Amino acid sequence: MALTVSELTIHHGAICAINNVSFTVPQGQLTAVIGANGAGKTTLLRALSGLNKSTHGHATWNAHNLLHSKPESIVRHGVSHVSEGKAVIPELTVNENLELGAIWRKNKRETRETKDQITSIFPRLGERLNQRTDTLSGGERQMLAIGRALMSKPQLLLLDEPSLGLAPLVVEQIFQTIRDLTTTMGLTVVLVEQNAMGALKIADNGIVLNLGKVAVTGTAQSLIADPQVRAAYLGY
Amino acid sequence: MSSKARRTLLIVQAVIAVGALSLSALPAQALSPRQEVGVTSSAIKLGITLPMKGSASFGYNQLPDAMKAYFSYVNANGGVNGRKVTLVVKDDGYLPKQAIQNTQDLIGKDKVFAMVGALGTANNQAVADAVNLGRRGIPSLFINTGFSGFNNRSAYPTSSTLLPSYIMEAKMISKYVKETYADKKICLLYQDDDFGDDALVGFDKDHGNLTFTSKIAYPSLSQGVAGVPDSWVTKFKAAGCEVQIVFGVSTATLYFVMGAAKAQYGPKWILGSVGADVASINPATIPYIIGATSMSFLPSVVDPKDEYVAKFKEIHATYNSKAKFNSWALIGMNAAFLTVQALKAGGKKLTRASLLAALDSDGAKFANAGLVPLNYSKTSNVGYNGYWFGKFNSAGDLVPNDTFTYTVYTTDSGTGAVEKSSYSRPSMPAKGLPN
Amino acid sequence: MHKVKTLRFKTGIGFFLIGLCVFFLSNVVDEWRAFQGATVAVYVVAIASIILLTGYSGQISLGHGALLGIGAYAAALAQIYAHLPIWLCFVTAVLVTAIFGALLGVAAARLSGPYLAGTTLALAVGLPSIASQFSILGGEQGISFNVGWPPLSLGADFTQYKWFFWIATIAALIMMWFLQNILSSRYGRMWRAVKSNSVAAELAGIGIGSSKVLAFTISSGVAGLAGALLAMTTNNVSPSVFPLALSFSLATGAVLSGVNTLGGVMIGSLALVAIPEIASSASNLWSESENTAMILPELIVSALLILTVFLAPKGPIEKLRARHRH
Amino acid sequence: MFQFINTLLIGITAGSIYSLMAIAIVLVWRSTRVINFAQGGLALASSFVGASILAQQISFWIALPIAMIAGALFSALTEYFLLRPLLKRSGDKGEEIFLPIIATLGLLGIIKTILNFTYGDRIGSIPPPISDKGFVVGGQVIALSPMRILILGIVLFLMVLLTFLFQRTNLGLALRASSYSPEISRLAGVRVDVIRTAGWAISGAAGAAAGILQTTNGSGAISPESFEFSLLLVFGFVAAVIGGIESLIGAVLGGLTLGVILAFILMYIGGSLVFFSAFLILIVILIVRPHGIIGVKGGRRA
Repeated sequence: MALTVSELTIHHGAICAINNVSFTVPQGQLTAVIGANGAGKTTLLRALSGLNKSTHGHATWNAHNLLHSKPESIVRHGVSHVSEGKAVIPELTVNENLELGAIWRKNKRETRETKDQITSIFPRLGERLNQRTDTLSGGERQMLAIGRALMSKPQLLLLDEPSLGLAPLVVEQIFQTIRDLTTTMGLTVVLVEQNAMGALKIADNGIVLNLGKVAVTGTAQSLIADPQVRAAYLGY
Repeated sequence: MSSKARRTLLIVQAVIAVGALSLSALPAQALSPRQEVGVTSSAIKLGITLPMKGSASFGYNQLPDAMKAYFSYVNANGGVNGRKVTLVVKDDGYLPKQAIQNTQDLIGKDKVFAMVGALGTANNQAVADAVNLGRRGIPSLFINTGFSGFNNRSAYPTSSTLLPSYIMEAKMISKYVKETYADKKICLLYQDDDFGDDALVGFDKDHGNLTFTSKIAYPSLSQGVAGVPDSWVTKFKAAGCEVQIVFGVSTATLYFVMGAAKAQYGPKWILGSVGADVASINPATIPYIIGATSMSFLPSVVDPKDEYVAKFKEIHATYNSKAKFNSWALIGMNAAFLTVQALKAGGKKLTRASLLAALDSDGAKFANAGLVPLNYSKTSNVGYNGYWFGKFNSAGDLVPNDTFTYTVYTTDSGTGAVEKSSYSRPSMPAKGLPN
Repeated sequence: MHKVKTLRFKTGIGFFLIGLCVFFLSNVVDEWRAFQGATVAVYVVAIASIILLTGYSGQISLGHGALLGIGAYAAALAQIYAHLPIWLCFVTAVLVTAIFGALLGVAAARLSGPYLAGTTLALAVGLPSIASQFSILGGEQGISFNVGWPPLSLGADFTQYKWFFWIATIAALIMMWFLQNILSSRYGRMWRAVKSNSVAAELAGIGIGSSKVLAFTISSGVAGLAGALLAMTTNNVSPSVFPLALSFSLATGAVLSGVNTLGGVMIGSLALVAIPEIASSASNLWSESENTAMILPELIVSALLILTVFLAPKGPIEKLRARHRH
Repeated sequence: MFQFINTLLIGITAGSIYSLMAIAIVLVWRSTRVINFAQGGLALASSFVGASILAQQISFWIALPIAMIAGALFSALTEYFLLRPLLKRSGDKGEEIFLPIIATLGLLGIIKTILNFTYGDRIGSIPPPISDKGFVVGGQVIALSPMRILILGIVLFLMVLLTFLFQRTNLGLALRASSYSPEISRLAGVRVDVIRTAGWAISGAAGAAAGILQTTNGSGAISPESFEFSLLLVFGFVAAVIGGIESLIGAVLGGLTLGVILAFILMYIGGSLVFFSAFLILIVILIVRPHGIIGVKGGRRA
């Protein structure tokens, strides 16, 4: 049970967004993928959830081939993707956004249990179940996006820039929640972040992408300690 | 895209266009110029434009097949002076613009000898105006409209109408209504164009002198809008109408009688000649028009003792067996029958001019099924000038009475009186073929 | 600046050459082809006005037929009531339709996508119907617009259709020259900027609303000319000259030409005239049935439309160019 | 007063049929951001299916659902074979709503050709299944008959059914979610392609119902070149736009608004302005509210 990516290459037309990337994310661990703007972080994540087509390479989760599958079938194999920018549907209510995450699950009782679990993790969502989502604050929306992803009972959670556009206090809160989720629910998490320091602080491992290639990998602590990484990505 | 590239493209396209147009022009150039257009030693080509598809086409679209059936019969029996008659049909969807286009096509591209039986007031007006048949010497025979404006011999030197004018019709209806329904409240629905306006003239003080309790003009095609027929019924009902005259096309008539049935509006119906025959469009509507009054210049299509009806029915059964022999078939075959006589009278050296001259000199004497005289002469291009009145029976056919005895009225488009006619028509030539 | 002038000069020569070709052409073809040629030229103007609006300024019109109608009525009324010379009737058509287009454009500039499509569609259905409301417009059978017979100086056997052909072609050439110039001017660049990225254009100081209204106004003026020319070829201005089907077939012509480039306008125009003709000859070959002859053209046009949309969504010109690049 | 009430009833009946058509248009728009100009043609084809069943002496109550199923099928096939490959090719950008409009216009031509070949100038007949004679109230016949009550009932029933479907079922949630954000929906496990086809199918069924009811309310007859169905499409589209193109409730309000205003214009001003009025109503509403009665200003990109 691990996410294995090997020799993954993705072209956007003539541009090579991901170039021969290989890594492994061990089960139950939180791996942060950091790198500059345009390093290919989002492309990588979108390929894993089936939104982008890959040119070459392999990616498997639980012996399930993630490439060449559609997003709607990948989610059925326990992989949930929270895409960039508060991935909620503002026209729907909070409850409907959550229900949407479990729409393919047949067992309604289990679904209800999952929802109860999520509203206990995010009590703010529980209070606002019947409100339209566009009445929520930015942080609440991000929580709802994560909650929606959790509704499909994933084992692998792909998070794309959950801190984007949020106030520092809220960011801290979100990161803490992600860390807690990983531990309490036994999730495997890939966290793509611009906010490298914040991400590495909660992560077990880190991968640094540069211009579509893996520049450095290692434990989160070792990356924080790496002077080159510090200089290039952590800003001190 | 750079300007240069664009320019090059434009030039290339122009060259393509030049090539395409001149290539397609070659066969046209090869035609010999001396021959009269549309006539060879073995064939005569005629053209017709009328609605063949769409809401306005019901009934009318049965005319060409009936005409062709008679032409086929004539062709099978030696043709007209050895020439086979063909008819090119074009659909104009009852749109004046399309009628213009079709007529231009028929004359310019198909190169027909003459137009025959073109249909519709607005259409024929637009065509006469735009294509300028008169100046070009192109005959347009037996136009299927009753608009009196066409009966101006100097304005339309090459056109001739077939139907009694709407002014005549309105005058005769006025007389009929005043005699049959004296002191009743009379109401009128009419189409808001020259068709209806012509009728208004016929009803006015100087002509029919009929006064209406209420009258509504509807624009062409608006009858298809939900609620429009309901609004007519509501207004007429509110006015307390007892006799309802309808001067509209058949779809409008159809919508009106159905809407009236829904609102239980039950006046005495008088359905104008143009739109009355809704039953042959949709047999399901027969119950709505049983007992309604209408008029015709041809014998009833179910008349058991009429020699023309019998012969036409027989020819129709052979040459247009798929279609039902109804009033439209009768109208179509009668028009074709007249056309063949005109072509024959035009002589062995048939030209457009000889055809028109023949119609002027012999037209009034042509044999035909009509119970009303034809009025073609050097000074008149008017066809029939009268009607008999009858009612629709339970099968949806218009009959004068149980014994099929017709009382025929005739009049003119001016202020002349409406008179009972003593006209007796020429008898049917042997085998239904003109001499 | 100098370069632009030479370019315009060269373009002018190009158009002059096309005109010359057409002049020679008009002497070879028979009367009927001349009439069809005139129709092609009318469609060139009409389709160009749609391409200008949709391809360059990104607005949709499903109601251009109605704008053509306004131009036609304006020209006819100018002739009947003001007794203006023919060329001034055409100018009147352009101006009146442009003014109407400006008013409509003010409303249109506020509307996007389906709202604009709906409004222009309702215009196409609604506007022609007012003709029967005002007797001055002549009701269903309409009024006549008669450009008269060709001047005698052109020769005795100069037919009326050839005269139509000349007028329509000259008008089309002038319009195309005008449109090409305006598209390479700053207005053309402005429209393209607004179409490709309205936010960026607004930041660059382009008034989006006024840019759209201007495009609508010019497009309408051009459409008005097309309407007057169309009325000339039928000698008649009536609601049935401008039915909803006309708006649709102009949109069709625009797609067949390629909505994004003015350069292909000839293709769509030729197609609109040629396809029904080819279809009817084809159906005459295959079967004797009247029904087939009437139905087949529509089938061919429809099938061609779907094929174009699939195989060359940006139009045949772009398709050719893309092939050359590879 | 009596005339006023009658006008209102006439308008509501006509408007409810426009509403159904508007709903059909809205559903297609929400599923794929496409305006389907073949909608009228599809409704006509489905109505012909209904008419052929009725011609076999089979009950209206069987013919109506079968026609609706046929409509759903035709519409789903259109989405699957025409729109899906087209949208895949042109991508999200490109010629936006123009190309699909042209493609559906092409389809309309093909449908009409097929109907013309199959039926020629024959007429399909859909007579009212129950009495269409108006009720008598206080000695006056009002513009409300059992048949009209039935029409209103069917429209109301379908609206309630659709509202329930959209608000209370997973299919409805998937339909709404896919229309607002296909990407998030796919990530949540919604098979958006299938859902879009389903949206078109429901739209086709609504269109078929509109076609059949329109015919029974009108002349009871249909022909391959029916002008009434072109009008149904245009008025349905106008109603959908008035209602804000995105919203089912908007479509209903738009249809009723259009139907009632037109009925009053017909009754008190006259028939000659009926087509132009539709344009005026639309433009007045859009000048006041550029995104329709229900549309959200500055909302989703239209």
